[in-house]
Amino acid sequence: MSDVPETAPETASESAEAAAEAAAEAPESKAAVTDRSAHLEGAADAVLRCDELIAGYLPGVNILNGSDLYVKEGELIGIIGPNGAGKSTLLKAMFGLVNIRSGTVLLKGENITNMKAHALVSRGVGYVPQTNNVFPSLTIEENLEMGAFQVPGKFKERFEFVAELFPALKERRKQRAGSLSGGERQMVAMARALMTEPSVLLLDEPSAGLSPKLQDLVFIQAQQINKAGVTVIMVEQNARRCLQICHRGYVLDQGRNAYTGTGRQLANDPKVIELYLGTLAKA
Amino acid sequence: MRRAVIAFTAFLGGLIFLLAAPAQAGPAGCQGLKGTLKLQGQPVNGVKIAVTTEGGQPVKEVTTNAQGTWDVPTDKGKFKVTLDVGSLPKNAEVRGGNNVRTPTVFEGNCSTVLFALQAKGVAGQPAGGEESEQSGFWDQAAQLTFEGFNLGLIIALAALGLSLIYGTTGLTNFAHGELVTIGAIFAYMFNVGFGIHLIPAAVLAVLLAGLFGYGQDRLFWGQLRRRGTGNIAMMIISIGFALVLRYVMLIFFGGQNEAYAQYTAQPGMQIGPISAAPKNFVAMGIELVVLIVVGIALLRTRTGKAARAVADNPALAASSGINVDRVIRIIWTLGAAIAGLAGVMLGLSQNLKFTMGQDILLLIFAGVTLGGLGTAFGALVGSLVVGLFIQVSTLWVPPELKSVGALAVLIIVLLVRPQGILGRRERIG
Amino acid sequence: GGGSNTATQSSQPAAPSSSAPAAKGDGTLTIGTLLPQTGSLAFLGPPEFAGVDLAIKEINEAGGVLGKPVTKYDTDSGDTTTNIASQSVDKLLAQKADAIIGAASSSVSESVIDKITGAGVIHFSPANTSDKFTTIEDKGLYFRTSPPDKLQGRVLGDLVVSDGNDTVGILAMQDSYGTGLADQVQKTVTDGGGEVVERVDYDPKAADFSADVAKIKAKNPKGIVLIGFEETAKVIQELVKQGLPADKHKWYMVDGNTSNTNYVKMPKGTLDGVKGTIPGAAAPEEFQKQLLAVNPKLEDYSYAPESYDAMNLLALAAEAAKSDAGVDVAAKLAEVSKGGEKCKNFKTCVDLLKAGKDIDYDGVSGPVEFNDAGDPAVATIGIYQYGKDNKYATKALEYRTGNISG
Amino acid sequence: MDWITIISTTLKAAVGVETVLYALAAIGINIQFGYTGLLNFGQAAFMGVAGYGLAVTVVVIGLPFWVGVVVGLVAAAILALLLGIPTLQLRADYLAIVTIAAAEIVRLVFRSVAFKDVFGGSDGHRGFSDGFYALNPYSAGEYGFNLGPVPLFFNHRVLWVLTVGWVLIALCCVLVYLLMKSPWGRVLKAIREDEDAVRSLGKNVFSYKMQSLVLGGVVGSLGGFIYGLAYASIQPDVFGTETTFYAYTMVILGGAARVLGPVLGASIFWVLLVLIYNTLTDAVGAGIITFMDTNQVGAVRWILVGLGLILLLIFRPQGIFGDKREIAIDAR
Amino acid sequence: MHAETTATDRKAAALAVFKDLAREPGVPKPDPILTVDNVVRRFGGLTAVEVGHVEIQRGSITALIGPNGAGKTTFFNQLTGFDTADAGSWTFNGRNMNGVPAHKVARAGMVRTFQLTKALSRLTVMENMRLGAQQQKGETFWRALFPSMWRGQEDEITARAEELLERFKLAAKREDFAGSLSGGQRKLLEMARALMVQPELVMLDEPMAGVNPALTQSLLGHVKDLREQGMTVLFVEHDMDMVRDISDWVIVMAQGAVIAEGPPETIMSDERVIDAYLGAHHDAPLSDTELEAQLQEAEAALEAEIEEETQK
Ligand SMILES: Nc1ncnc2c1ncn2[C@@H]1O[C@H](COP(=O)(O)OP(=O)(O)OP(=O)(O)O)[C@@H](O)[C@H]1O
Ligand SMILES: Nc1ncnc2c1ncn2[C@@H]1O[C@H](COP(=O)(O)OP(=O)(O)OP(=O)(O)O)[C@@H](O)[C@H]1O
Ligand SMILES: [Mg+2]
Ligand SMILES: [Mg+2]
Repeated sequence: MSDVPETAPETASESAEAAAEAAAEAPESKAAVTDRSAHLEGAADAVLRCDELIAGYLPGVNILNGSDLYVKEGELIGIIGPNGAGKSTLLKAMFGLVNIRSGTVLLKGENITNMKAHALVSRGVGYVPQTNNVFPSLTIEENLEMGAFQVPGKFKERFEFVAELFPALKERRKQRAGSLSGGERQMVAMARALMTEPSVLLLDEPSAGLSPKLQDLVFIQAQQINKAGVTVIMVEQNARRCLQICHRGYVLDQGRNAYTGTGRQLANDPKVIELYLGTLAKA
Repeated sequence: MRRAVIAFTAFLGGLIFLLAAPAQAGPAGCQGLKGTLKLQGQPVNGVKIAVTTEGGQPVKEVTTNAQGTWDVPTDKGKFKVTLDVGSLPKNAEVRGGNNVRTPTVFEGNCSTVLFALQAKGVAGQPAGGEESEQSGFWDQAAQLTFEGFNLGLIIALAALGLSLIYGTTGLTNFAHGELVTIGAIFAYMFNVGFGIHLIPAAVLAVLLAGLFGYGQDRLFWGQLRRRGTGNIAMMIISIGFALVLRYVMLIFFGGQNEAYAQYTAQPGMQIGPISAAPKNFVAMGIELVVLIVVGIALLRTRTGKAARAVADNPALAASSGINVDRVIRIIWTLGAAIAGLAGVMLGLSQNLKFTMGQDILLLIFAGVTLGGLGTAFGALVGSLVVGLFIQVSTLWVPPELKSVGALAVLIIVLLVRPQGILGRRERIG
Repeated sequence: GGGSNTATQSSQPAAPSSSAPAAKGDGTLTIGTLLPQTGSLAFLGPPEFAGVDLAIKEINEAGGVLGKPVTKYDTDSGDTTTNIASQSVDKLLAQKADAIIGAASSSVSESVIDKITGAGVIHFSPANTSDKFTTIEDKGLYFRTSPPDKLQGRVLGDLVVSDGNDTVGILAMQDSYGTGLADQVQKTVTDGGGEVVERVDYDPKAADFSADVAKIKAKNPKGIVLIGFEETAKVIQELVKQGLPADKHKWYMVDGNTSNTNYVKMPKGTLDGVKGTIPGAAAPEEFQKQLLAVNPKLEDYSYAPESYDAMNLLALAAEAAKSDAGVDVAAKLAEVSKGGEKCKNFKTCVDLLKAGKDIDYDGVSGPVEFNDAGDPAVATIGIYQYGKDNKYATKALEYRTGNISG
Repeated sequence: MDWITIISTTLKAAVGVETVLYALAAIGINIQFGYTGLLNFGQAAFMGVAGYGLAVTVVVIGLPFWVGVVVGLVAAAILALLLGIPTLQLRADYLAIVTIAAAEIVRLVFRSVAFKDVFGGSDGHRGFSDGFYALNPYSAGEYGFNLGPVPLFFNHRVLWVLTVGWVLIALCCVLVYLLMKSPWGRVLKAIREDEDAVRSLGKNVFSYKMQSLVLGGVVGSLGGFIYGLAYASIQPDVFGTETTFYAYTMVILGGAARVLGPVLGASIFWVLLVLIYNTLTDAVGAGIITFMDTNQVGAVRWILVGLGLILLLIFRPQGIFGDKREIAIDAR
Repeated sequence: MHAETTATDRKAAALAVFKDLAREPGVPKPDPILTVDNVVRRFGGLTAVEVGHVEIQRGSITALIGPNGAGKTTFFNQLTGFDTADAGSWTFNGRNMNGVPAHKVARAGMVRTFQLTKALSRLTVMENMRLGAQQQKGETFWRALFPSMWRGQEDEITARAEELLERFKLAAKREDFAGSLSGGQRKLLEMARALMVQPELVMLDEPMAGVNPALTQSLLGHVKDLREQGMTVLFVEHDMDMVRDISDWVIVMAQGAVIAEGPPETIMSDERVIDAYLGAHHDAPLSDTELEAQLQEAEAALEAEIEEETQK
């Protein structure tokens, strides 16, 4: 993180904050924006935006049915939705891991539709997958080394950084990731993504399987990274928590945007609560 | 009945033959028994030899002449030839002690009868026999151990190539044997075709084999991966590909055995109990160095680790910024080059044939599996075990069954260590 | 037979005929070859095809058989690991072959002999040496020009003994050719007073032969008999490496591996003094030149003489029978091979036949005189010796002729 | 060019003896590999053990034909047990190498000089099929019909083998169909996907794998009988690894885990082999193709067969009957 | 809402059982279905599990919690026969279970799910479900050949599966391959499939990680129903809301050993548990001021870092 240009963090976080505030001040009635053009009003200066993505795995079956999404510099975006809504697919499509059938993805104005993942990494995009997110036959250390594959010189420094976040990893650096417990794997996955200092970070359920204490850590870390100027898109089933920290949120259902709005708006929208958040963890 | 008919025909054939006056028969008119007696290269004169029929009716008794020879013309049939031991020179005896022979004489041919003579009490001392037998066993064991390493290292080289490609792409490449062959044939092309000395020719061949690997991935396997072809389909495709390669080589190289222009039938040197040709040592040295360097490179270098990462999870590797296609291409290049080198080494120690790689493919697979799938040093260890067992097992089993010994060991080792010698168990849950 | 006329072909088998396909002479002698183009014996293919081709060339130049040129279809026998020989036979039978020349491998022949002879077609192998064929149920339609190696084994064994080798090691390829020959050599040597101290049957496909040679080395025999095909080159490398060179031990070879091309790359003198036996009464040189005219790329000549003789005998028998139908030809094969005026090639023989004479064809591979089992009854074995250049002299040391069965 | 012969031989190959025997081997593999995920690369050994069981019983021991068949079947089942008891605990790829090794051991022992008295060495055995042909209901002669100008005839012996063979294939297919539709088959398929999951649901994975291995081996061994009976002889090298590879190729060509996949695959394979070769030889013989000689035709045939396999699988990686969706599911 | 009331009754009953128990590791329960003694599992130098004595009360919902790497999954592996313990013994329903192979454990009525899901990819969701059913007639070779022998049972099983799928919101996917499910859907299928076994004791390894909260909530109702039917539930979970909502008893593991036991409320206020596992914010989501404070903290740290950097 230390190589972020000196002025960048301030401006970035400031603009993000401004955006968040502006959104928060918007009248309650616009809490859930479902109208596409209205949604895209803010997309003019987005770092990353997708337009009408249609994508899927099997021939003839579309999982994403024209979803839009944009994220501005320094923003933290949350994506929530029921299981199988296509959240992971959306992230994968943006990251070049699922074939996009129509629609475009722009990164800082550049068209990156269906671009290879490794090329995106060199453009500063990082990604933590939901499943299969470690290299089982590599040791923890080597996993992290792979995280820093394109910037091998930085490995030592970044390793110290993530080791401080997850001390368990440092102790076990020589253990093969395949023998780790579920939560330990999740830590490795998160740490691996943090090795590169991306400017845009895509997180797919980073807190799943972690102990409450570490969940806290992950959310705080996400915020902190974001503060440092990194644009974050986060998919979470720990939805309430996610909406709490994000600037804006999207609710995805059946491959389409069902609701969008600021995190707070969504978290308090009764429809969203009933359909997606549940009442178990009442704030 | 049938046999009788055959015998009769043979008899008729014989008659006809006799009538037809052999155009180019051997020593004309020779039909009977003959022999030469020699002791330490010198003819032995005056030894009495008695020939009787099988039933014991005496035919003739002769004495050897100054050249040590004797002969007795006979009818065809089985005879008993007895050497009169009493008539031998005092210092001589018949080797093995048996002075009776029972040869058969065939129509129109002489049968030679041999009584090997030796100086009394010189060779075959009863006490020493046991001992030399013993030391012979250990000499043979030492030689076979050496041969085991010799063969094992070649297999290891080929296995390393296979293991690299399997480990990185998950492709069970049945065309790998052909990659071995093709390396050998490239070297042959440079060596015999263009008249380049084998050493530079081998270097060129390995480079060309590497290029071939690169091209294969670039133009073929890579394209298939891009189409999302599954591993099973790819495996069958590799069988098809092996057929194509093998028979292209048959067309261009031919079905016969060939040798390189240099180093064929290089005489061996005796080193302790082992006799080996100098080329064996050089080859083994090269093999060992390549194996260790590549093994370490896989463990230590960035590309090596990236290769293992790609093997584990290509999508995640791409997400980490690894150019998966590039890594795979490097591995293909390297794997094919190493396979090519294995081919050159095999051709050097044996000969070249268009099926040479196919013939050792099973051993290659055995080596890779035995060591633990997808680990470089596993391939080395596994192949050495295979090589050693093939050779050393011949101390006890007939050589025609030597592969049986090695394969049986393979099965037994896998039963004790199902994950291979160097493999690791996977965690459940 | 005859496959050129498709019209008759399609109308012919309209109804199931009751008896085995009897005389179906159509005037053209149609020959099918079933020889290895692929597989582990692929190296035997080119010389065998060339032998047949050379014979057909000469036959057709001499006016063909029954006034018509011989028709020939070539097919691949593969090896035993693939079942393609059977399909090849199906094709040849569909094309109305009168006789099929092949296969090289005894095992392959065994797998198709029923099919071929069952169709009333002659099965004529130039290279089968397994003694099974002597007693096989073949309806009198199986023939071969390669002797079942009894004589060669005897000659070689006697040679080994007469050279004074009281201890002998045998390295034999493990198939019917190798083991059959080795058995005979072993018996002759033992009867003659030598001792076979070690006999190794090796798998010709083995990755290497060091263990096999080490076994021989342990017994340090005076004479070493090498029985096999071209893989002998590998065995020789190993012998030289393990310190059993030809100048210290006497090596003996057989027709399968006595070659003028296989060992030339070895250091000068490697094979100096090595003796080998080859069936056939003539020095092979002249014949090989003729073969090269047919196929300039030939490197090996194994079984070319036998193939050539097989073709000539078939043509002569057809002429003698005045029919091209398999059963008729088969009935005459023994007759033209023995008992009559000697002749050595198709032209002279056929002229004699036309003059109403009884002929006795003596071929390149030997006198070939068939017994009732369709095996050659008599053979001539030449003994050749290698020189310093690792080639054998074209003039044999001696020729021995004898009855194969003894 | 003799198109009539080419078409006739090709059509006959589509249902011929080779197709039958490979189809049976492939059906066995389909049970083991296609449905259960067991990489049995030793199918040739099952065929060989059956064939030799028959041959040795009849030729060496001198018992009647049907006893030989029983011995062969029992031998195949025993081989499956012997292989299965120790190896079914192994990971899939290890099972592959163990079975391939076992098959080679079996073949090498069959062809060895040491056991020549029993197994007949490299030339094997013959003369054990008389009992089978004695049951032949067809009287001697040629049977078939003309398809336009193309004659399609088999002689009585071949027809008898084909009749038995295709009946066996039909029976096996019905068996596979019934089994794989049932809960039993469901367990097999589940084992293919993840053994541990199946174990956690209370199924005895080992027992099912063993059943599958034995069943597949016994079905495959029928192919060995057909070989021995059709050729009236048996040779060890027929049962080499190549045979297993080709049988696998057929399974994948037709579509793994499809009832009729292996049968169609076998047919396609032999049609490919025969059609290509006969066209080539005729073209060379007739002087239409001049750039290769007789010695190269065999090689070119295999090159084209190889290319054919590659192309078929590139354009239909799931096989002829396969389901594209199944292939698209990432096995990882 | 009938189920709800009985469930609470049931819960009350369960809680009544636990009320008088001592809050200490290894405390004996009045009617244990599972008793574990001295189970040890080591990997090289690492002792993953070292459980002294634990009992699971029949008919209760027991939560097993603990930090990541505490050994919970490994503990499950030992109990269910998927791994062999280095030492120890355990009984299920009074029957000694060590060394019993996994499938027999399941048949005995003790079924587990996997944390990293094991969907049977190329079987449909429905087939996955059907596989779970026990004592199927059609699963023996000979009977499989006669569909009439198992048709009826199959229909029953299917009906039961339909019901569960409906509940787990997977009904729409019933004919899809399990391999095409999303991460959360796989979790759901894993649990639903285990329930098809109708075990006495179901052991769920993080069943709700990655499942949508709204759905989690409705599924908790189902789990409570299971207790209603007399089933015993032992589950691992990191979602404290869920633990608090449904569990009658909580066992805490850390570094392989059981460090605490007790009712949810007691456990969640246990200092050691908070320290090792829950962290400071376990009881409620962060309030805005807290968030603010945290951010401030982070920012300060960041600035300090940047400062350092520029000084270099
Ligand atoms: N590899 C695949 N092949 C085929 N279909 C798939 C694949 N992966 C996901 N799907 C389908 O795509 C849909 C969306 O999946 P996705 O993983 O994007 O969901 P999600 O929103 O991330 O859900 P969850 O919260 O459960 O992770 C699901 O219905 C699933 O069935
Ligand atoms: N096969 C193995 N080899 C080496 N270490 C192992 C192995 N299996 C588990 N471990 C270690 O044992 C410890 C316990 O793992 P376990 O999976 O039981 O943890 P857990 O409590 O389930 O954690 P989580 O909540 O993250 O799932 C971990 O530190 C893990 O790294
Ligand atoms: Mg997801
Ligand atoms: Mg766990």
